[in-house]
Amino acid sequence: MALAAVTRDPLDLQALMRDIAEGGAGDGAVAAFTGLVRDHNQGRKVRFLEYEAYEPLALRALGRIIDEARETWPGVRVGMHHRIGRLEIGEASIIIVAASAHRAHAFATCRYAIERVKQIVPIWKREHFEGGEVWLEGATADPDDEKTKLAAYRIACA
Amino acid sequence: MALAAVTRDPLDLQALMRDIAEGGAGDGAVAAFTGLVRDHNQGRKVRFLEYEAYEPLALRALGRIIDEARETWPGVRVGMHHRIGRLEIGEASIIIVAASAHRAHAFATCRYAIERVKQIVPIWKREHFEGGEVWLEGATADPDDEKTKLAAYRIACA
Amino acid sequence: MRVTVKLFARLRDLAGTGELIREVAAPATVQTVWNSLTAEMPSLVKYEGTMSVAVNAEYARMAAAVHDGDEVAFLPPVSGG
Amino acid sequence: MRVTVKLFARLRDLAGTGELIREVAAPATVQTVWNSLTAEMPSLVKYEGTMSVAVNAEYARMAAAVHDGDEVAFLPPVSGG
Repeated sequence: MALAAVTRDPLDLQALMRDIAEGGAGDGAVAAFTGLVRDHNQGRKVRFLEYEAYEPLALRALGRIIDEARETWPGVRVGMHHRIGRLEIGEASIIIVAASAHRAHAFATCRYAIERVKQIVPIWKREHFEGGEVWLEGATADPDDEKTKLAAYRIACA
Repeated sequence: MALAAVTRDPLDLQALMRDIAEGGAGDGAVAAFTGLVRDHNQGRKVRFLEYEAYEPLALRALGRIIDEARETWPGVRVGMHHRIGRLEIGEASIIIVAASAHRAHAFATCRYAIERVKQIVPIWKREHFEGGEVWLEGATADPDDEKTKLAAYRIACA
Repeated sequence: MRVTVKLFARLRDLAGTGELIREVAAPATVQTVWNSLTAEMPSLVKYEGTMSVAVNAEYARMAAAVHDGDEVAFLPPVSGG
Repeated sequence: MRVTVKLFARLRDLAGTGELIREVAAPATVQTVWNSLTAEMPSLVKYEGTMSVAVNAEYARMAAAVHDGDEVAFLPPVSGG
């Protein structure tokens, strides 16, 4: 199972955790994050979401985030899978798993990774709500912007 | 499935996550923590661990931590299961799941909960290592000690 | 009056049992029970500074009153998680 | 020379297509390609300040050189996770 993935299939947290944990019997701490499709957003009743990706670059961006985390928290093992296509309410859009000998590092990696995803991974959400639909737009992606990277780091380590 | 549990059976993160996520379609963020038995500790090669609990009080202490988290992060939903008995290397000793509309709250709850477990839940680890065995002793449990509670809070929210 | 004493982890090992019945005179506190225990098992004494206690599976203080039939637990520093 | 232009999300909607082929004169940069695009589709212009760009599926700058056969992507602000 690839550490970084962009897929139309339902995400499998258990499988990713097993992969990350395997062969890491020195790692006592596994932190995980799952993003679920919410039934409302900004006062709108959400019907479903559609995720679109620039797949090859999204995959690279996920890999980049994994590399950044490993540099920051040596020895951490981390995997992240993002789903695209149509997602129903309650389905997982992203799963992140981080394992480390130190629970502080496992948590920080997970927290850092989800912030970075929202900063630099070329994936877009189209929200289908009751009465219309809209592309959501968050951050201007710039992986070399040290300021946003530091912001993610501060959130993770604060 | 109970939110708080002390059990001799293998822990089931997927089932706990499903339970916590169910009926919470407004919650987009699910953070989870899993503690795994490590193959070494303090330079010793660990063979396996044995966990012992004062079960009725351990269950209450887990429930107390859940209450504390809910007071601190309103709306958060959290479950925590601790396994006892003999655990092999790589097996999960504890699983914690926290769901919230805010990922910061989901992470903070999870982080707070594991710190509090190590502070106030009457469970003990006996380490069977190559060459002997030893009871590990950490914190003097005192749920009313506001200083240790604040320490857990600071770690969670820093 | 009779109380049930529960001992865990290293305290259990030192006492050689996890559960025993003690007769103590009323009125009694957790401290009374502990003193009666350590009088017989002096190896337990050194835990007084770091242990926690519970009465009927609720955390309590050494000064807490103990009644006939109560369960009094002595808990070494915890190491769960 | 010919480059493949990829557009995503709202940019794709505005252009009515997610992929198109442009002829641009060499030497060209991402900016050259963008200018040729917005000349025909002025509704895209307002994205110049907030979009990101990529050449051959690597993030790049507007000043990056573009060669024959390259894939140039224009990306509105991202909203994954």
